[in-house]
Amino acid sequence: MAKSIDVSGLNIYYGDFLAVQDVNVTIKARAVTALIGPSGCGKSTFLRTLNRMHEVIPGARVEGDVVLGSDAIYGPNVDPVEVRRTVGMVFQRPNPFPTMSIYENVLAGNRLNNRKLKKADADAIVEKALSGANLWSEVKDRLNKPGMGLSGGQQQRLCIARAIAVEPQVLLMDEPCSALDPISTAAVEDLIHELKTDYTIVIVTHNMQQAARVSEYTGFFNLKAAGQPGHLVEFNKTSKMFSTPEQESTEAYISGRFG
Amino acid sequence: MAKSIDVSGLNIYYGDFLAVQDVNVTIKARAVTALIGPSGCGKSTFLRTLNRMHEVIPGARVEGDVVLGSDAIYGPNVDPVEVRRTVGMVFQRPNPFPTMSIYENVLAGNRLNNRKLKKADADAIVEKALSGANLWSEVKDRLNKPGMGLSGGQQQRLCIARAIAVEPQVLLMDEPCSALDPISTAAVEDLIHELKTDYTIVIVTHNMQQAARVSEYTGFFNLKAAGQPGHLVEFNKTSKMFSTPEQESTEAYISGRFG
Amino acid sequence: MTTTDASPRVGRRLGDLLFAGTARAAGITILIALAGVATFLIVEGIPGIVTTQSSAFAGKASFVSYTWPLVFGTVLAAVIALLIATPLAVGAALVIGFYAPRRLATPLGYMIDLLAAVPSVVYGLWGATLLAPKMQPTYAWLADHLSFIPFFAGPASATGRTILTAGVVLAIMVLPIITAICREIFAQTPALHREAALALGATRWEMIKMAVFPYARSGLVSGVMLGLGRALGETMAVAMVLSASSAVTFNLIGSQNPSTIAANIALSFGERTGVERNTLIATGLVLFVITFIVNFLARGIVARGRKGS
Amino acid sequence: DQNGGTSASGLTGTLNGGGSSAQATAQDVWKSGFQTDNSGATINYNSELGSGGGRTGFNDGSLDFAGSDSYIKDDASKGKEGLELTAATARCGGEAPVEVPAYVSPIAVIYNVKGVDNLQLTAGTLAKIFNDKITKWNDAEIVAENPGAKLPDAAISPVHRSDESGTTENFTDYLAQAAGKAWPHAKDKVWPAGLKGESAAKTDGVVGAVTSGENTIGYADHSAIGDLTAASIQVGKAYVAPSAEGAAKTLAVSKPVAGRSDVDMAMDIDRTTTEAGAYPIILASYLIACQHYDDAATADLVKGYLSYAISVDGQNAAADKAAAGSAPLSADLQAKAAAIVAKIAVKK
Amino acid sequence: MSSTFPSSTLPPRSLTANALPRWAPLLVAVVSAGLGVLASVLFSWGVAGLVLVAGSAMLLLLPLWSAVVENGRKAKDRLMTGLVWSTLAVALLPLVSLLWKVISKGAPQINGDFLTYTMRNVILAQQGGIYHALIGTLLVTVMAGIISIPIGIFCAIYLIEYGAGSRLAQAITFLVDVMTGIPSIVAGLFAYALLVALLGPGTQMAFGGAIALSLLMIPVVVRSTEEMLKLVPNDLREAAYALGVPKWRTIAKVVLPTALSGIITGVTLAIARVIGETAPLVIICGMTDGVNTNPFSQAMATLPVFIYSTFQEGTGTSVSAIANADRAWGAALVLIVIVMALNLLARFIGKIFAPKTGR
Ligand SMILES: Nc1ncnc2c1ncn2[C@@H]1O[C@H](COP(=O)(O)OP(=O)(O)OP(=O)(O)O)[C@@H](O)[C@H]1O
Ligand SMILES: Nc1ncnc2c1ncn2[C@@H]1O[C@H](COP(=O)(O)OP(=O)(O)OP(=O)(O)O)[C@@H](O)[C@H]1O
Ligand SMILES: [Mg+2]
Ligand SMILES: [Mg+2]
Ligand SMILES: O=P([O-])([O-])[O-]
Repeated sequence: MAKSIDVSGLNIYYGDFLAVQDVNVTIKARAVTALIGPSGCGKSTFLRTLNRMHEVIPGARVEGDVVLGSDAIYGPNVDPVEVRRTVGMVFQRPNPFPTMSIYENVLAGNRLNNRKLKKADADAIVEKALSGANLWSEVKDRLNKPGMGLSGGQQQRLCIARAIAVEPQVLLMDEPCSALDPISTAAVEDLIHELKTDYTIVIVTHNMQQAARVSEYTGFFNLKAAGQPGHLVEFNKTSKMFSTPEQESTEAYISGRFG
Repeated sequence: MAKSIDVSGLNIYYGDFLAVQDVNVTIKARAVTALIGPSGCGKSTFLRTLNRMHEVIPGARVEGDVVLGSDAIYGPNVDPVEVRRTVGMVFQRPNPFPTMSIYENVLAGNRLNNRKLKKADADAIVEKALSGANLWSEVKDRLNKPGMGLSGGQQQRLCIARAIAVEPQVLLMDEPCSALDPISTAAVEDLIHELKTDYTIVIVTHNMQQAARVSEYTGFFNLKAAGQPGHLVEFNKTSKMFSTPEQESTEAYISGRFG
Repeated sequence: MTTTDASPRVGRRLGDLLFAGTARAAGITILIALAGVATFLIVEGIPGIVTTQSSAFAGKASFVSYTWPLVFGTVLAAVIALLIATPLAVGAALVIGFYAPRRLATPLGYMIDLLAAVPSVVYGLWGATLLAPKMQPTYAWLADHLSFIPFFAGPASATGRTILTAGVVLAIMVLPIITAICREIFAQTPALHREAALALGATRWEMIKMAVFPYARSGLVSGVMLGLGRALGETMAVAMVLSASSAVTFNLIGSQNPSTIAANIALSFGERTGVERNTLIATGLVLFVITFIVNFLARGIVARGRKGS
Repeated sequence: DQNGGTSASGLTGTLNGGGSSAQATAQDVWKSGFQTDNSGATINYNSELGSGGGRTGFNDGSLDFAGSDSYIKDDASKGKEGLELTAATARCGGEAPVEVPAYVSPIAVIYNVKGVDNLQLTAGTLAKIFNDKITKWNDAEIVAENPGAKLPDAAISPVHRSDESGTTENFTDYLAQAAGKAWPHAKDKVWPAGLKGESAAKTDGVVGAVTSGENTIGYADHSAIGDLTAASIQVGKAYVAPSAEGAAKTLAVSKPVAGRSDVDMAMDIDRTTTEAGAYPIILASYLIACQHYDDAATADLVKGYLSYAISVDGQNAAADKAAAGSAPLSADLQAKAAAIVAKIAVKK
Repeated sequence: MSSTFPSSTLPPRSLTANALPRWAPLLVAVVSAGLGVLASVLFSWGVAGLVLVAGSAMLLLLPLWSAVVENGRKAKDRLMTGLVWSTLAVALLPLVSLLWKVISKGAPQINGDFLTYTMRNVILAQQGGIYHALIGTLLVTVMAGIISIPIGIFCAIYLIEYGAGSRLAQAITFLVDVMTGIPSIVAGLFAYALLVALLGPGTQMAFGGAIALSLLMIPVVVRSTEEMLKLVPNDLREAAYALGVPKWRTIAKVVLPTALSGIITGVTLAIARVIGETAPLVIICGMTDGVNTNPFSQAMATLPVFIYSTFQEGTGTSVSAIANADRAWGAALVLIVIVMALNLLARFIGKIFAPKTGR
């Protein structure tokens, strides 16, 4: 069910400010693609255009095409609500709904479409999603406790469970481990490894070692100069990117000369 | 005029929360010492105890001794205001005073203390400090423009000029390049190289390559576990630290397995 | 180190002491001012409560029987105002926070703020000369058709200057306050959770239900309470709009309407002298206590909300 | 000195008075006339106080003179505060206060009923309307008194004063004296509690409410009713519309109150007169002052101002239809009042 | 893990299915307007009927259509969107009506004489003016400002810079909040009670009015100054401390200048808030016809009280009542213009003089 994403000629604006310029890239299905680059170069911005979350920000808009499988997600008559159900997203800081239990958090997306979910179906979804997020065994005895009561790493996996419970085809992750300790980070990285058999995964990270560890493909974003828009400098197999990058600035970034 | 700093048995608190525990270290005069470690381990907190900026935060306090040259800076009858004039500080984000021109920003340390300076003396101080911060040639034609009008890297060097205009003996820098682009970063790193002939410099950085490039000594801070206080894991010559660290967690950190 | 140089330090300390002392004194002035308000109202109010001069209670037997209809009217008018204003304010804040495009949101917010900038005499003028006559036919219709509801028992006022009209004017006056607080609270709802809801495929309204209202609840309550505080104390608009008697009735559209404490003070202050004025001050004290409690509760809720989040 | 003006001739200083709101327009006229002649003088007349407030203000010394719609008297039934005449005497250093009628005006019964422009009422009917006993305009009793009028089948909305008022006091006095059992309430400056009608603040409030409402009826000083029509009231066998002449006739047949000092012209109005052309619902409003003041400037100002108000000029200015529309004092009343006011002087 | 979810739980998905066309809202708007016109013509319900019918048609038709073509969730979303926008429209209606009324009734009154004459010796419909009230309002407001602004600003400095976290500061913060809720009439009564206690009954003086207004103004100044001081980045304070600058100089020379434009904005808004206050001034300043420039004795006319008293004398149909009503509207327009101008000025100050902190 995973789908590939084709991005062509994408310009991303905040109001009149061009934040990211002319991105052309194909993101493979059932693989992990990592996006790296210095702060402010537009990684998050780009990621959010892949499920039309960008336009949630007042004044934000895009030019260009993003094709998911065979559907242009910015096409006419496309409902952004549908796009977001199809392309799940996990954020930098874990954000379970504080008023809901673990159980309700996992079901939050499903409840939107189907108020009267049968109890048995609901249970099945919750178990499936939490198992998929490697969390089931840790929380199965306290499903009715608030989601906020979990540790940071558990919360983040809960958010991943919530995202996969609606069966998306793509999973976007924006620095999902940057707020986590080493052990939680390892747990989430393991999970990403497992998930890629079913999902197309795009992950933004500021940790190059992490990119090297989890991804097959890596895209490097950078600013041409301060005040200029960000752009995709290089997109390559991860192994190639971290050994023999094509661009000089990629090399400079990877070797830690800035950022 | 640079002095060394002797820290012994230093515990640092925010209210009842022990943030950093039992630091013992000697920081050499006329050398660059880098402090590294994962986020939240107390690097900034420690740095700010070296010029008594820590106690500016309500409830914050320290136990233990910090000796600057031969003066215990936490001794009775020591005026923190005087300590801060002796130990200058540069912050993560450039923070020129928005209501002042470049010229006034450099003189802020003198003017705000109500020193009446002759115009010629003032001019001399400004030129000396800006030259010292490698900024003179770039701004000498617009000294009366607002300091906020400069680029990020220029602003950061302006802040350094402001700090050295009061002729301190030690210069503390908390991630001075993390908000800067590669070119500005290079300019500031060059400046640090030059300044160390006159000043004792302590720099916090999250960029290990930077630590390796600019410092002679490196201290590695870490948390024993989440919720535990930070502590100084290892302090060593930089060359040794990055090649054959003594502690296993230092190695793990330097090789990017967490943080 | 130059810490041995003592004299400049003393100078600095003096500057700091003076400055800090002035600032603290200014803060304490506020404590004193509020204590002063309470003290003077009590000192000048008590003679008006214990007096035996019957004219002080305008023909009523005691201070309680004089004040009770006023308290009733005050609360009734404020409650009507809140019932009208709250949904409107929440809606307006939602538009400004989540619905209107950015270019429009700012001027819309400004327009709502302008409602708060209109002086209350002008509301009074408008309410008495435009709104009340315009409402009168509606009241007549209500009295004809819905008189089985006690609120519309009728007979309808001939002038439209009823407690319901006063409530409507008050609603307009408290609306910007509640809107402003709602806007602030909505803006504080974590973007993280709003985006989480949207990323799950929620529509805008579902997002608001999932990620805005649960956070905003306590803030909304306190915003409404602050509006209540304002509505309880509003004076001139009510004084000018309401045609008051000392009736205690739930008939909102009739010609017999309870007055409010504030309006009663403004209207009868001039014609009262001596101990009669002390009685008015005592009713003012009652109003002060009521609004103090309401604001106290509201701020308490806000403070608790802040600690909780 | 508030207005900074100094006059080449005439009086200077500020005089504070207040009281009856019925006198407000007349006071404006007198103030204007007096201040024009004495550009250094400022007269403040606070009509917000109402008659009662004016008397109390005068008694406690915060006002130099007062306007009142009823004469000062001691009413022992109200306890210490009812002893107003005693208090006024004390305020004037033990001398009886000066009390002269200055403003006499009919109180009009105003109504706003489409198609009805010549309403005629007896005291009894009027009382029943305001006492909620007659609630429809086409009530048999009203129809009987207004043969041929197109009275609608609509509810009557009576409007009364919400504040304490001399107008109310005189109106209820009339109803109590002339309507017999139909008006079971006593004369009072506060409208009886429990009656259904609508309330409005001050004279203008009542006029405004009657004007803007429909099928309304109210009472107000004749000078303030504007375009509204006033009902004619039965006196003897005839129906009499309010007019200055009618008011003057009623005053002429009224008796001075017995046992008053010779500077006090208090009168009991005869509400039940059958004198042809007399209009009995009137208000006689007094100016109250002391015979002597501590301060020469104040004494001169009070004397000067009151003299002007009482003077033929002052009375005629107030009586102008465009102004207060009051009834000028008859020649002998005017002469008597002027003589009293002329005696005001500084305390020796 | 791809196929084990219960298949019934999620509807089949397609990104493009079943959307209302983009022009749907427009079409519904036109149809609703048509319905409104029809209804108002057929049943002669007038403009109000038109708006009501068209509005509710618009509110209901689009969701209904959406429910048929799209789905229930979207229909609900559209319904709520409609409802929420209509609350805003209803909320703004009174403002429009009020401004229109004040301008249409007030504008004809405004002329040079109206602004430069007083009401001294003015009777009936003669040309009078509000000069005395303008002067009074100016004096009372200036005095209130002189009392409140220093107290308010220093109090905010205490709360943000010195007291932060202390019991006293918490108590003051709380009381300032409570003080924002003091009814203006209570503030008036307080000032009156104060004057009575000090100077005896019946005292009227403008200074008392200024005290009452200060009570209302101080919390506004404190709150807005507090907000502005909070906005000054801690970076700047620390930068100054790190240069060895004592705290009070840091506040005086770095913090306050940085926050200055915001503070001025807040103060201007506070002035706008109290300049239209009526109730306390009715009690304490009273009313007079002429100019009184002595704030410590006798009544002083102010604009809001002038509006109130002319309104009270202006409800009848006599010549002078009509003239008074006109004066009330004219004065109301002047007052609104002053208040709005102050608000605009505040915004202007905030925009123009803000230090350029953007990077
Ligand atoms: N809501 C917004 N409005 C306007 N500009 C924005 C907004 N969010 C981001 N930007 C700008 O867009 C550019 C790209 O920002 P973005 O957050 O995508 O960077 P990033 O690569 O994700 O950085 P980081 O590593 O710090 O998360 C930056 O210049 C930023 O200032
Ligand atoms: N003002 C404060 N009050 C209370 N606790 C604080 C405060 N500032 C920092 N801390 C705590 O002290 C600890 C050390 O923080 P510190 O900022 O020194 O870390 P750091 O190593 O500088 O991290 P980073 O790399 O993110 O800057 C953390 O647990 C932090 O939460
Ligand atoms: Mg980002
Ligand atoms: Mg830090
Ligand atoms: O003149 P009065 O206000 O007392 O009717």
